[in-house]
Amino acid sequence: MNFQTSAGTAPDEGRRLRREAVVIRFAGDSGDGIQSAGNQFGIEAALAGNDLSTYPDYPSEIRAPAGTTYGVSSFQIQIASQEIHTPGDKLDCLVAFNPAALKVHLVDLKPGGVLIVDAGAFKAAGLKKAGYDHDPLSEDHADELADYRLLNVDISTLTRETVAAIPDIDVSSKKDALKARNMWVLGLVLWLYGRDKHATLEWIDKKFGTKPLVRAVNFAAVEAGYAFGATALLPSGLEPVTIEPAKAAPGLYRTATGAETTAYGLAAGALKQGLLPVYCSYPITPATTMLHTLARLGEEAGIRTFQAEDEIAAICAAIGASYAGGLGMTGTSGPGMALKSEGFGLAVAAELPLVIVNVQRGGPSTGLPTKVEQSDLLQAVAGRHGDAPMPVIAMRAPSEGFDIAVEAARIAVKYMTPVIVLSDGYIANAAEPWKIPSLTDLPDRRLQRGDAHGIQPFARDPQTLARPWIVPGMAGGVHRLGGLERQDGSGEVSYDPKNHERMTELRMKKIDGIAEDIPLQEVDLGAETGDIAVLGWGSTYGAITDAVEKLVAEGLSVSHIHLRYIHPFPRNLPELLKGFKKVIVPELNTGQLTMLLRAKTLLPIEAVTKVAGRPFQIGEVETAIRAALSEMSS
Amino acid sequence: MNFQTSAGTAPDEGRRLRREAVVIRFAGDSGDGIQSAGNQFGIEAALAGNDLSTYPDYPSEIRAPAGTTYGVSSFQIQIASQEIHTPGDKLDCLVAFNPAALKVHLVDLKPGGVLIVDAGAFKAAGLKKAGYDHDPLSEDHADELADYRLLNVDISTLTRETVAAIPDIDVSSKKDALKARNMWVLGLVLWLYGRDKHATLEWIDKKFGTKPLVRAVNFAAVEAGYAFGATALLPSGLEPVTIEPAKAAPGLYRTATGAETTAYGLAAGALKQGLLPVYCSYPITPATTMLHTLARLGEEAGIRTFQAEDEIAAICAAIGASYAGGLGMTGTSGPGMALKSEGFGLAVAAELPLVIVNVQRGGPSTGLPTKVEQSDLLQAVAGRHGDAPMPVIAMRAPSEGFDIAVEAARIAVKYMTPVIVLSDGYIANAAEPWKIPSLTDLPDRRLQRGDAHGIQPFARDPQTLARPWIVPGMAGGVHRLGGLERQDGSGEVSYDPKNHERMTELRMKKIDGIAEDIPLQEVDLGAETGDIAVLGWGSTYGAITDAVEKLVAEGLSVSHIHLRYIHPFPRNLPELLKGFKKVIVPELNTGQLTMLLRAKTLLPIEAVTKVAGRPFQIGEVETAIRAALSEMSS
Amino acid sequence: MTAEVALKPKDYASAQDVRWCPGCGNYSVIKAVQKTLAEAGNDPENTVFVSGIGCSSRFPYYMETYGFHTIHGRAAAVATGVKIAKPELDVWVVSGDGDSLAIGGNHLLHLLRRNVDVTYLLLNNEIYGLTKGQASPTSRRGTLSPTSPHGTLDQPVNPIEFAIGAHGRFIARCVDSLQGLLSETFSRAHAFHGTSFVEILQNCLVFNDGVFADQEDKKKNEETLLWLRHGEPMLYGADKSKGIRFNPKTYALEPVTIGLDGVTLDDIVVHDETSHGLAMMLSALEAPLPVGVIYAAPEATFIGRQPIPQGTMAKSTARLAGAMHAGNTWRVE
Amino acid sequence: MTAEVALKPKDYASAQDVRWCPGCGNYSVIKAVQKTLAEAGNDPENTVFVSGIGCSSRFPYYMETYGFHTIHGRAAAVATGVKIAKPELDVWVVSGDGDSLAIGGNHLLHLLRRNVDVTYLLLNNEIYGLTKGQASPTSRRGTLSPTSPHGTLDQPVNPIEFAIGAHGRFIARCVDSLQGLLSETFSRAHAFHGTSFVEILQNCLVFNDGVFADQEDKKKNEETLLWLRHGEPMLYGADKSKGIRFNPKTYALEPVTIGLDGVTLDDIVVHDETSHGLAMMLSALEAPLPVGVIYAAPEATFIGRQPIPQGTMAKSTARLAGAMHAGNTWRVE
Ligand SMILES: Cc1ncc(C[n+]2csc(CCOP(=O)(O)OP(=O)(O)O)c2C)c(N)n1
Ligand SMILES: Cc1ncc(C[n+]2csc(CCOP(=O)(O)OP(=O)(O)O)c2C)c(N)n1
Ligand code: SF4
Ligand code: SF4
Ligand SMILES: [Mg+2]
Ligand SMILES: [Mg+2]
Repeated sequence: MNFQTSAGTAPDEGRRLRREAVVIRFAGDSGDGIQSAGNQFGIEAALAGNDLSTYPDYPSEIRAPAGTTYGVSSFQIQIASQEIHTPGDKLDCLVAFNPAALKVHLVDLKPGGVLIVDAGAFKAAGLKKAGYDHDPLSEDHADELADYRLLNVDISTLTRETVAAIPDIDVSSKKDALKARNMWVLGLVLWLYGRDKHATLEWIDKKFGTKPLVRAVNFAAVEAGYAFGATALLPSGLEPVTIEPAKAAPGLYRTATGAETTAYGLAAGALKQGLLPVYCSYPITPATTMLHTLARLGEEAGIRTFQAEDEIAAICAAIGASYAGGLGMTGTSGPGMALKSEGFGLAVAAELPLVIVNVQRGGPSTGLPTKVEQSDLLQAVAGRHGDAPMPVIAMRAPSEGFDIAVEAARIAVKYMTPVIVLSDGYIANAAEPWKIPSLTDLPDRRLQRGDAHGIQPFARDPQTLARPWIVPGMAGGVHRLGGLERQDGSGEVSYDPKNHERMTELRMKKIDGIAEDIPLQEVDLGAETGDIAVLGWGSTYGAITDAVEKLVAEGLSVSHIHLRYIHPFPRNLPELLKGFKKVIVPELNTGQLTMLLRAKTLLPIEAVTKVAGRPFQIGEVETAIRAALSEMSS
Repeated sequence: MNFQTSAGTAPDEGRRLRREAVVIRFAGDSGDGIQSAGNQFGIEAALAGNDLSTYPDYPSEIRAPAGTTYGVSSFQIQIASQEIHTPGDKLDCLVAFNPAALKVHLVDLKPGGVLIVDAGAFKAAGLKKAGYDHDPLSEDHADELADYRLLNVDISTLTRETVAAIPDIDVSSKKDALKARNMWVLGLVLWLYGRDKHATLEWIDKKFGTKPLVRAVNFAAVEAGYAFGATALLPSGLEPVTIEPAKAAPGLYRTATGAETTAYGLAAGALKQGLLPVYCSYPITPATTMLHTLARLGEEAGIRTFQAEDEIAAICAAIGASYAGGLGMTGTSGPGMALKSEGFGLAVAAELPLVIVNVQRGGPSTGLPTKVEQSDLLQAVAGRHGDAPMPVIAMRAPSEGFDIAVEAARIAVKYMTPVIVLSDGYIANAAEPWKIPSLTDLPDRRLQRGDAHGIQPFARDPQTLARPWIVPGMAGGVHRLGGLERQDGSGEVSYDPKNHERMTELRMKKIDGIAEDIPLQEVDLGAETGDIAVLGWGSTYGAITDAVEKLVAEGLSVSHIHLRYIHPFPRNLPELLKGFKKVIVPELNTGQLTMLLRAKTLLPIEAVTKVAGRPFQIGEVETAIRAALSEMSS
Repeated sequence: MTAEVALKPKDYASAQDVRWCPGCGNYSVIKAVQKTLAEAGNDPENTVFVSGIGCSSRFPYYMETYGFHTIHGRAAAVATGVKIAKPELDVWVVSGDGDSLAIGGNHLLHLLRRNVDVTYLLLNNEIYGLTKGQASPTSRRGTLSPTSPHGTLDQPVNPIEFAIGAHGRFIARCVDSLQGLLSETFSRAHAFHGTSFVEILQNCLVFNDGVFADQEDKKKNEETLLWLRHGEPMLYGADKSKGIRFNPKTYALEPVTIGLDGVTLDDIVVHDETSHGLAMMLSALEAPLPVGVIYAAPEATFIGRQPIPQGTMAKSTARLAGAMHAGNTWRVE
Repeated sequence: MTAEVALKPKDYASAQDVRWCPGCGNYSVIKAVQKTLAEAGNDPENTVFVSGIGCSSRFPYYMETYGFHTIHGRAAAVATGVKIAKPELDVWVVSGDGDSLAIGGNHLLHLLRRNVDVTYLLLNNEIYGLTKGQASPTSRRGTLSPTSPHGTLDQPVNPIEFAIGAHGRFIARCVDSLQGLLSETFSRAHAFHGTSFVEILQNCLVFNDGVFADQEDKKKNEETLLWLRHGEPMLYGADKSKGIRFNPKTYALEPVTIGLDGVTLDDIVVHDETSHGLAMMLSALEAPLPVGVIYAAPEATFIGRQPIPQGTMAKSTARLAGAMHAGNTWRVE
């Protein structure tokens, strides 16, 4: 189904308060359907024209025991009438499906924020599991939640009643009624924030089309939650709200996660060069969703996906695919990057194009596999044996995955090199409005492949220093390729010391030369020179933007520079940074980009680090900048 | 056999010229016995009290086709009456067993150097294979070799005649007589440079004790070559030479390669801490010889060696061994390091001691597997996913392998961390006089292992930040360990953001703190401040020392600083470097240490790079320093 | 290796909440393991569970023994190192089908051929549980999953055939729902010196529910399973009226019904767990599916359970000193 | 895939000097491969040799076809990628025993079970040649080497048993010295759709000289080898007086002498290369050692040789555009 709605209208517009942005978090057990409720809310907000940003966060267990604090799954979303870049710091609204969710997440709710709890879930057993020695909802402890606008409803019972009222409902559906709590809540929250429920009903229709009773139950639950908002006497202070559509560039939009946009970009990047996309991967959280997306896409259309037996096989199959003339690609996360690093070396030596996406997660080792971190940067830049330079580029937001992947494919083929794309667990899972790029508008870089007679496999293009891509099947191109050092030109095995020196230099120059082929670094926000440059890369983009925006508005001399190209750096970067009295680098690691920048520029650049498995909050970045400013003036 | 000789006397001392040092290279086919002739020469020189340094260099094929230039194997040795640090730049003497050897190596012979060729090997076929279109030994081309003191002898025939003269010699030995050419040459060269042949005869005796005829053939060949020198009318200018014994610290010495000293150090480092050494490895050139040495040592004495199915299994078995309370160790080269990097992450996370030796070779990928390079430095420091700090230390010479390995074992256990030791293909294969350390003198750091009741597996020593090493079998210590982030203290799995931040910081501080436990960086040669510091690490030691020595002698303001500790750096390093107007770093890569130093110190440190699969020559370093000096004055 | 006070199965359960999905097949497996350890009187302090990564590999966290949750696919290699350093430990490896046969296939091969003295439990749910339901190397042809939206195409690995091909010396198969089978087999595996390899068919109710329904269901499995017992004829079926006969034309085992087509009890193969020939044929048999001990043929194990003798370290030091002094030495005074 | 002008074996030899030790068993293997290609009329431009690292893995350098000398143990995985991207290529993998069965065991397992359409030559010299003589996983027990100075302890891998356990569909064994056997077998392997796995016993005269002397020696090998031919009785010996009988007690094959103990030709097993049961038993037979095609049972291969159809890319682009537009979209004007 591929239907379009134009930016929609909210229900009973008239009597609602207008807000510029709200931050809502749904939290409950992994089995509570938190993620789908959140997702659907996002779609409705998007269809209503809001900008939005989401942050799904779930435990690494599949279904951790119900009611435990470590089993809590959550989904945060910010929707707004202006451009936003993060899912928000503090919550305007928290929905807690059970005591554990309340326990874990209450700390993030703003004073005065809306707190929706399912009173039906606050029973003795659940409270105990969550570590409560009392019921925070009880009258005796009223002060505990006094700071919030509490909506204490027995959602369980209401949902059950709703379901029971459906004509012809059978017993088992009644038993399963509780599963529809998420839809009841979704209905209520949609109403509260003035969003439509049309797309949600369509989604239910499509998803449960073959199971009419389940469909009916979910329908009824959404409607009941919605109606509850419209008709129930909500506690005072709980006024319904609406958020105007945000301005956005004209075009056709959808919401998409970073995993989706990146997967599409990989496919497009190959296809637009006339190359068969061959995506070889081994499942690993949070990179697997790219494989899922491409597998769904591929099997019918001939895009090749290959679930290998491990990461080593995945990179090697990708290398084999590129050797044979397709565009080999792979995606993984930290532990998989480690395993692939010998393969990267081969691709560097053989000078074959490849695109590798690393969806970073918390390390070291298995670490925090479902959480975000940016700690694989140095591994990407330098984690290979020998002098084995590879370009590294990073996406800053879910909506940028497509462009970055296409760019990586371009560089890989043009320079005959493996390229590393850095994403992370936040970008891969989070959704944003995405302006769908037109494949026909994308430049067509179709390669011509013909006769290889008289062409040496390591003769280089004088401009790019790339070697020609002679692939099996090409007439006159028969040659041998391998990981032993190759003779400049002929590509034959060579142990000649001078040749090794020359080849090492050529490989380095080729990659360094890419700096001539990428845009100069621009300042994202703020002046071109000034007191402080806040330099970021990757998913810290949103938090830095919002923090700098605020400070710039206060008239402070702060600028935001955000890197896409990490190796090589844009060639004007050192000059640009010299224009600031101080450069600070917020990163979700212990200072990895900072180290590279210091080595490159010799400027006393300082890192602002966070290694907590979570994105920066805007406030954290703001505080760091203010601290840096006050240090300067002191 | 374990016999001792005191620093010996050379034959007919009287009528010989005295030289401070000579550089000799033997070169011929892989099958010509070049390496054993060279080795034996080294032993005789060592027994005569000379300092020495060797450089074996051989093709990566097992037995490349005879007579080809790429099949030439060579062995270079410098022997001297003073302390030396390299096998020398240019040759005083070249022995060429065939035309290919002459073709490849003549370029390194000093004008006026001694050139010994086997005229019997200069036949049409051999000349053609070597790429000669003429016979360089023929009268017509006399000018070609006119610069050298040529000793053109038909060694083949002389050897054959010698063998034929042995009473009772049988036909097959006659056929094999040519195999003894190396011993004939060795005899001659020993005589030429005034070294004894005693140990060589003993070595033959031991090696061929069970094959009396082969023994006789080799005996006869050595004696004949020696006698040839003593009795033949050598061309004028070919005076015999002698080299006085060098001064050395008192003690018992032997010659040893870096592979041997490192292997012994690994075993000693574990044993002196009361730990079972468990060396798990997978063969790879040039690291394999450590496994060979330890396997020979181990099987009888219970030191455990394990030839794993691959490098991943090797690191994992080493981790298992340390988990169980032994000291897990492994050795490999670049491609193996790549494969092990996921395992390193686990060891960092689990905080288990390990020692990993990387014998670096030419990269990237398979690269130049039998050649030297220092291009795995950044991989060692940063080649892991996540923030996974590991100490990195490097040995500078074959004779230092033991101390560095013992030090690595100390750090690993004291700080509960995997430690990377960097060696390289030159150090591993080259031999030097080695003062045999006394195991009884080595500090005894025997660990006490008892009861673990009440001890948390991640409670830390406040000083070192190391966790306690609780191993299976210990009473009261039952716990679970793993790669998921662990709770500070208890070690239980923890997804708590604050805990992850704290643990990341603790892991970093623990490793950074090692800087307090290592010697301050000293200046190896020259003043503590001055114009230029030449900073090196690893096997560039010899070439830098000799170059700086020369310049200091000229009165130039140059100092040599050589790093053993690369991560963390000695804490006074930045201060020390600031004392120089300029710092240059000769390294056998594209500037990897330089990058780390620039990031650390923000000084405009510059690399002097060589990536040719060969060590620096003294002259190359000297030239680089002079260039830097003249840049400064201009 | 035996504990001083008699421990009960629950004494081998750690204080950690078990985090498998309610209803996961792993629960009954851990129960049987705890029973086995209690029966053997295992000392928890000398017992180690090593695992890789996967739902199944969370196993060690729930055991009140030493435990090491390592990295994906490498448990066999880590366990080998543990046994080399400290052979007297009782080491168990717990792993999933992806962990053992996708990324870890090579280490399992070498563990088996080296006959390292560990008990290896392969929890085969024919799917990747922890990463949310992708096909695994043991997934049956046609398995629908997010990475195989039109069904898998490849021939699955049969863990038993693989283990035979890898020269395993103790090879068994169980079904998660059958406690009796599990604990009987685990006790045998535990007692075996060398690698004892046990495949357990384990239901993943979230991502692959019901693939083993025919084997788990008490009613159906009388027809679908062949419970092997050494020295007994291979009979199955509710009234043991069916059995296994050798077919000399195909050189394979085949199911027959006694009384039908002249088949008598004499035609039924008697199980000999030491017979390699029989083990090979049993490994290929699918219906009924052989369970219990398929093959048990002890052989010397060099990474075994004999503690490292006292005095080894002193001997090592002496020999090291000897080696360091070997060859030509000279003294500088 | 056939060349336009008839090529001779030597036309498949590259200009590179062959750098194996003079006398190495690899020489006769490459000769037989070149002969096979010439006979098949292979187009060198559509033929690819992929290898790992080892002496044996230098093979591609000496072939006048496309060639890729990759990294240690990974040739099978690289070859799989080649076939995925360009199925119409004729892909050969050449690998050593260490390359295939130490570091590369896992990829070989999966190549076989996926039945990827490549011809796989495993040059088994039972030693690591290139790294100078360490024991390999196929080294016989007791092999003395620098890493096993007192002899290896482990049970070696039998490549044929391993391949059977991995569900290989074409499995054969050759001896380096027997040109006839090599080229006959290679032709069969080459023609097979799916993974054709050929183990070749190959002498390493430097580090393991003579391990196969009994099989290589023309006089001795009439007694030591069993040359299998589909449909023919399994006879061997100088005068074909010996044969192979099935022993119903051990469920194994055993050598017998016709005429002795009442053995007649009727007792001798007739080779059926499509029989999995027979293949399993043959894989375990050591004396005489079965050579030739042990098992050949074609099955669908999904990484096969059918070229990617014309128009696939256009279809992919259209479908990609469709997927990018799927779900809820909205237009901002
Ligand atoms: C190197 C590496 N690659 C991939 C992963 C992701 N991963 C974790 S578990 C798993 C597979 C789990 O399947 P299985 O072994 O069958 O265990 P189950 O969850 O089914 O019990 C994968 C692919 C990882 N943790 N590490
Ligand atoms: C990752 C890695 N580990 C180890 C090596 C070293 N290595 C090269 S070839 C080889 C084994 C060779 O044995 P085999 O595969 O039997 O080939 P052969 O030389 O006997 O033909 C090894 C261990 C390597 N090149 N790469
Ligand atoms: S996902 Fe499957 S295997 Fe994993 S715990 Fe849940 S039921 Fe068990
Ligand atoms: S070392 Fe052995 S396998 Fe390698 S080329 Fe020489 S003979 Fe052949
Ligand atoms: Mg599984
Ligand atoms: Mg081999």
